[in-house]
Amino acid sequence: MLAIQVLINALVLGCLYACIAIGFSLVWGVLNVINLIHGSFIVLGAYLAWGAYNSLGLSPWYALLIAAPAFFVFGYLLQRLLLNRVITAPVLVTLTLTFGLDLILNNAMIYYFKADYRKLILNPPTGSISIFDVVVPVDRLIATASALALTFLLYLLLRRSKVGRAIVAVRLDRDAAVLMGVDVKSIYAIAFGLGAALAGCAGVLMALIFPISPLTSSAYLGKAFVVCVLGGLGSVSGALAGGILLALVEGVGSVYLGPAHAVTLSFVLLIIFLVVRPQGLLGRKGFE
Amino acid sequence: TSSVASAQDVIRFGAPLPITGPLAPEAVKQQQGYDLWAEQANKAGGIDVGGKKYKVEIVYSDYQSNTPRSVQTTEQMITQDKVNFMFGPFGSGAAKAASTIAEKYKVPMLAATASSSQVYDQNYKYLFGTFTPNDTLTTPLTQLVKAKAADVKKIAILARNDLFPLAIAQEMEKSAKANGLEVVYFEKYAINTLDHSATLSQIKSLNPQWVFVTGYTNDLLLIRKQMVDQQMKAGVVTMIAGPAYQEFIESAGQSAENISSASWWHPAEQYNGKDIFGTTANFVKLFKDKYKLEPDYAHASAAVCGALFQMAIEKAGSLDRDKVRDELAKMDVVTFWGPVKFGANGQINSLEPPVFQIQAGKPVVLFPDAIKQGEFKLGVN
Amino acid sequence: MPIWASNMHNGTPPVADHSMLELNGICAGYGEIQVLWGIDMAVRSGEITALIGSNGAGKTTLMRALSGLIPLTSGKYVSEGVDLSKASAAQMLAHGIVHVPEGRRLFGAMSIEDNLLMGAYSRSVSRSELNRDLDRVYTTFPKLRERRNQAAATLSGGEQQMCAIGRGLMSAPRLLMIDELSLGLSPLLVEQLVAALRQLNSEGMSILLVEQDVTTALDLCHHAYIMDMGRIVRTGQGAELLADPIIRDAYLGVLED
Amino acid sequence: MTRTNIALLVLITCVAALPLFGDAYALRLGTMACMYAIFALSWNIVGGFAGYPSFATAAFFGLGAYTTGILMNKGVPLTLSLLGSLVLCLLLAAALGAVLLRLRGHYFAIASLSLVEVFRELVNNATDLTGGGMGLNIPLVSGSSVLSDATFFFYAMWGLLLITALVVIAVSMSKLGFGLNCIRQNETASNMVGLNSTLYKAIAFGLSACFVGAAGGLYAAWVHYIDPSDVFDILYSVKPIVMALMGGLGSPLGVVCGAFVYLGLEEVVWRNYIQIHSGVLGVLIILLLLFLPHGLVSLHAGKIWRGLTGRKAKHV
Amino acid sequence: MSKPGHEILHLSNVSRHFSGLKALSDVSLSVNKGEVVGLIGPNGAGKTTLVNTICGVTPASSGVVTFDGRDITRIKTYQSARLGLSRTFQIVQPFAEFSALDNVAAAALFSQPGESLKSAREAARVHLAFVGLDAQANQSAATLTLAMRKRLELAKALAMKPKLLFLDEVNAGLNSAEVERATKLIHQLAADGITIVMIEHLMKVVLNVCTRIAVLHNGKLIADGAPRDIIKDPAVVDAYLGQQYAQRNAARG
Ligand SMILES: Nc1ncnc2c1ncn2[C@@H]1O[C@H](COP(=O)(O)OP(=O)(O)OP(=O)(O)O)[C@@H](O)[C@H]1O
Ligand SMILES: Nc1ncnc2c1ncn2[C@@H]1O[C@H](COP(=O)(O)OP(=O)(O)OP(=O)(O)O)[C@@H](O)[C@H]1O
Ligand SMILES: [Mg+2]
Ligand SMILES: [Mg+2]
Repeated sequence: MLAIQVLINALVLGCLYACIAIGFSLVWGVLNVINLIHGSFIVLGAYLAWGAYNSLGLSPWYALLIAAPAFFVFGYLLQRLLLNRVITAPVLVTLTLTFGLDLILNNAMIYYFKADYRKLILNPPTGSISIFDVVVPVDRLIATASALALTFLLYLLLRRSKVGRAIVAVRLDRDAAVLMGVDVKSIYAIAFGLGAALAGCAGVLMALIFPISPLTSSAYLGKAFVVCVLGGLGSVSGALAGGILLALVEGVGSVYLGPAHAVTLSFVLLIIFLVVRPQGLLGRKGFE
Repeated sequence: TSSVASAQDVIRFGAPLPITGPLAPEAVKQQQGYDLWAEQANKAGGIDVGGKKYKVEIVYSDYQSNTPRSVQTTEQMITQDKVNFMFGPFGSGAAKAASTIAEKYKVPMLAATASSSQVYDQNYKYLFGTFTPNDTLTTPLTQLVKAKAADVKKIAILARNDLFPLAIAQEMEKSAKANGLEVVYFEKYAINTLDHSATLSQIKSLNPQWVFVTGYTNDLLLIRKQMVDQQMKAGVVTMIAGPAYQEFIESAGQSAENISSASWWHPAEQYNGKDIFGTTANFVKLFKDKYKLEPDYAHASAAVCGALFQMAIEKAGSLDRDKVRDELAKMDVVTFWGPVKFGANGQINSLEPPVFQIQAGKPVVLFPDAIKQGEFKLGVN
Repeated sequence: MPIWASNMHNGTPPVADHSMLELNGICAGYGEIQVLWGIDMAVRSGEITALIGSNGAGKTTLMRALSGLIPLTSGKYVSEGVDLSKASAAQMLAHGIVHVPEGRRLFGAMSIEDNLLMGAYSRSVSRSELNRDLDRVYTTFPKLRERRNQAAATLSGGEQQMCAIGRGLMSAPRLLMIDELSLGLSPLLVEQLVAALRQLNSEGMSILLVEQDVTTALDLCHHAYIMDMGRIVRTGQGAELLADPIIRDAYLGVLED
Repeated sequence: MTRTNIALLVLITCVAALPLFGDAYALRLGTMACMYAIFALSWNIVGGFAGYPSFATAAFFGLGAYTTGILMNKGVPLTLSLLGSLVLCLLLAAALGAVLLRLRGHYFAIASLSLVEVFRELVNNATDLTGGGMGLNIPLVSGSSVLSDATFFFYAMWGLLLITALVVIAVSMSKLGFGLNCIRQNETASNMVGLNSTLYKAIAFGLSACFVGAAGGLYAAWVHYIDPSDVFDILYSVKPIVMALMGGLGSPLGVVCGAFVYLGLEEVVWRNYIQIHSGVLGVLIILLLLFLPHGLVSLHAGKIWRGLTGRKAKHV
Repeated sequence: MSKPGHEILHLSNVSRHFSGLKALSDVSLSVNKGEVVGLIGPNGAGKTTLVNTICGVTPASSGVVTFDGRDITRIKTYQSARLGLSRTFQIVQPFAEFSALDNVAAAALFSQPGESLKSAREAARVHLAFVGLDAQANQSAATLTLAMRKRLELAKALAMKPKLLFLDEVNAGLNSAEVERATKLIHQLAADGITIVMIEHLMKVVLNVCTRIAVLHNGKLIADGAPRDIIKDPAVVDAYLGQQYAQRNAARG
């Protein structure tokens, strides 16, 4: 019974992890930028959901509809006005730039929201479903479903749309993409905006489940890293696979080795993956 | 850092705070406590040093929840900002690290939030602390549970892998074993753990009647929520320090019901102190007026640290650090915080920390009997 | 029905002496280094024009300037009456000028098919039309169809060249500029490519190509320009230049095949 | 020796005069500055010369700190303990490097970053040896006065910086440095010309870890108390990179200047903007990256103008 | 020139797959000291892969490679370079930030044990002059034209003092006059005793310099023999040369 419960927990959690990671993966895979501000975006999204619920009485499902465009515009502008200036610079420069941005955003959130933890409590609470002895919280189920839907939407966008192809093309060879008539700057901005929008939506969903504080941003970022590598950079379905794998490892690890070792285990797994299979679970060979 | 008044009639206190980083919420509490005291002291004209009144000035700095920074800022305050006395940084780890600096410069340091005996076992002369050792929290708890819930046989302990939460969990393990309870689960969770569902499922499968969890407020909120999600029930659920904090009670809402805890102080206490705040009730009132919220032990400890410095200085009649240190070492006085007397290692040994439980959304004191407000209730759903 | 006619003038071959490109005193370079020193040149509609010259003459640079990858420092660049001196790469493309760059520049991790579709990026056409065009590329280069889902980076040199040209064709160009047409291609494939280009040209597409194999180039083209040190040093009909002893000396060498 | 390397040694020599002017606090800052300069210089071996963006500084810093801490608790004298940290970090990093440095770019960055996490959790869970989350006390070298203590640790750190700088300069002029340079530009080609890139990278990684480890050991002895989340703080990995970028990637003089300037900025901001210092620091980092993309070393040349206008030769 | 029995390179049943794709299958080939072997075949036939397999870049999935009597099937790239195997890259691989001189110096420095940076640079000058790049010695490799980079590749390969030299399309992108110059260089190298395996699509070069031609098609060796015979081989004409070429060739006699 415990085994089944842990398995179910991991599946649900894995989808949430995927949701956390997917925007990060997109920006990394496409722009070749390790976006350190991602964690703070998620937290900002969570605050948005919290604020909308507590002061406007708006349920998180509507908050999703606000968060997506708002974060898209925010991300778009950030890329257009700032990141685009250094996008051709080496990896470390963009990384440091997002580090600086994260310092600012995180500090601003601490200043404005204070560092203490908030919690979005739905009224009435959604409760849990239990089948035999296996329990699944409803809010997690809903968040999982939304995460899957978002993931699928992104997958369609990248795979089927022209913009999606352009996004990938730009990432692979900027100058060749210019030759194809792609407006590189706006593609970058769109990709970053998408990443931000996904982070914002992830934040809204996380608000249902985790306490909200600017300080959790690094935990989100850490998960995003691991999931992204396990699953394969820039790969949407990979993020899902990576998320579930990570959640499974953590769950099983914490039952058999103790929760403190679960984190170690996940990072060891990460290193092993990097060394033996850098393209990740579903990443395609030949990337980078 | 602070506006410098004419240096003559000011006493400067250094207070390193973790204003940013993971401990930031704690910084707010400490600062509120210190500020309230400084405001009261200055309202009364200042601290009386041999007939002359000195205004209180507190120099704050941010050590970013980073222990080395707390050491650095302590040294900076002593040598650059020329503070007369020091408050300790938050928590046991940083207090321990920073106390070496205070010791080197022979500056008295009052630590408001350091309880682990490892902080004091260095036998420093200039370090004092207002938290009793951790076992003074776990022993009365265990005894209470033993007395009121005889059928509690199995306990599961889950602790954050961090100095204070881990130390208190280890004390709990000891006192559980000493009282004949079976510890069916004892594990630490890593500091940045985002999800506890696997751990909780495992604990649930072990059917403990008592679940004991330590951690910071966010950890405890998360764990509590996941316990509810997993439909985990137990006779007794204890969380340290969560329920001592108003924000835990508010955020946990209905799910906080019947959760027990222990802490070094509780606003329901009724001491009649000789310090600037006088009675506990007066402190609570002043605090509520200023901040519009219920004080918890972290607020109170910070404030009492200020009040203790004030008493020691006034008694010494001098700003001489060694004289003030000697007064602190000799101190034996009742305050709104309780009776204060420091042991040879500098840690307070005169307190009897209260045990309490959330009932109908309010913390209700169960122990000691002198300030008892209600009966222990079993069953947490 | 012309094969690559998606945006051509209603199928009627354009007037032969109408200029596809007219360059007047074009100068360009990289940063402080000037490479092109006043290029005058005309590419006539419906013709194949060849650009030859020794290594480092500036042929690639000229192509980059013409496709908007590097800016002109001075000079006038007109195409069919439209002034393109300041136009961006996207505007050039919209005008129907397409560049197959030296070194292929494929999107390495993308499949061949996605690469080809990228070629059609700036066109707004229906999916079925795209599929039809894809089919035509695959007919021209059957090897590509065979490998349509393989990542471009793992193709052999020659396969990459085919893919690059295919991608250029997908943009439905009116002027196709190819840098180093036969570079690394097997004789059989060069043969096939030359035939394909002739076919495209006969359907009305103008072509500007850079080719090191002077015999092949002069044989294929209507008109040729010879470049040296960033300047045009000679121009004429292909056959006429092929017969010119100075040209033979400088570019043909004595190796016989 | 090149002019900039001589300038670097002169700069380091000047720093040695600090105890003549400063009080104990200034010495503490000086010690920190030397420590970060060691980090930045060390990072530069693998990040600047070989082009592998390593985030492992914190891992070896923490490892060094714990090694010395544990050894000193067992009664081993400071110098021997430091040597222990140095050798352990050298060997372990070289071994890990041989495996991890097969990864490139971002992948390597992540792997090195995870090293920090893994080391931290290992130390955290080896409670018997390290005290785990409870931290580790390192015995006070008692009897000395505040100032002499501060001076001692300052010179110890300074000495380590000098050694690091000399080694880095030696590397930059040697076959090893040339080889690392090749690896950065084109690893396939490097192998093809007979360069054993695995060996070179392992050596580079080892060198970039050993002085960091020794600095960690010195740090532990200096602060007397360490705990896992402090010494395995990811910021120890990030800051040297920011410093190196600020100073100018690949140039030893540049990265040391970067370290000093960064710490100076951080100190000023930290003191003056209590509530918003990290935000202000963020703004400064961004401004520097935007307006001085090639670092402080580019200041002397006429490159500033290019940096400002962003006009660069565009190569397709 | 070839002395039978003096075999320098031997491949027996070498295969290489790339996840399902069989880029080389059962290739057996031997090269004698002093030979200039032309390796031709349609695009994607596996020629570059063959060189990569021999040099250890993409080790063989199965089969055995011996060089100078030594099994080098599983050898590391850098070791093969030190043994005297060197090659040029079809897609050029310069050290982009280095000057042309340092590019060649790197090759000299790392391929020979005990070489110092100074002597490596001296040697590099000689090789640069040999390929006619002396004027560009101090120019950074990134700014060289493609043809120059090809010559730089050659200079690097030569600086490694090879016993066996693989030339992967060094003539591609050169005009006829330049090809002629390059051909002379290759003749000279062969005369100096370096064994050469050249991949080339320019048949006139192949016919001009090679003593033997091997033909790959779909990863298989379909012909191996004297140039005269190879160009008449119907399988080769079909797969590679094309009817037009054959006709022209026949017309010429
Ligand atoms: N990115 C660049 N930066 C600076 N100079 C360059 C750059 N690219 C090319 N050059 C220089 O410009 C000149 C012309 O180069 P270009 O590539 O246009 O010649 P090309 O005629 O195409 O030669 P090839 O036949 O070798 O391709 C050369 O001298 C070359 O060194
Ligand atoms: N890393 C790889 N992954 C997958 N397939 C590959 C890889 N490398 C080469 N191939 C495939 O192996 C086949 C042989 O490629 P190779 O580069 O050896 O051809 P080639 O004979 O050199 O052709 P060309 O004359 O065009 O250079 C090609 O079909 C190519 O797509
Ligand atoms: Mg060219
Ligand atoms: Mg090839």
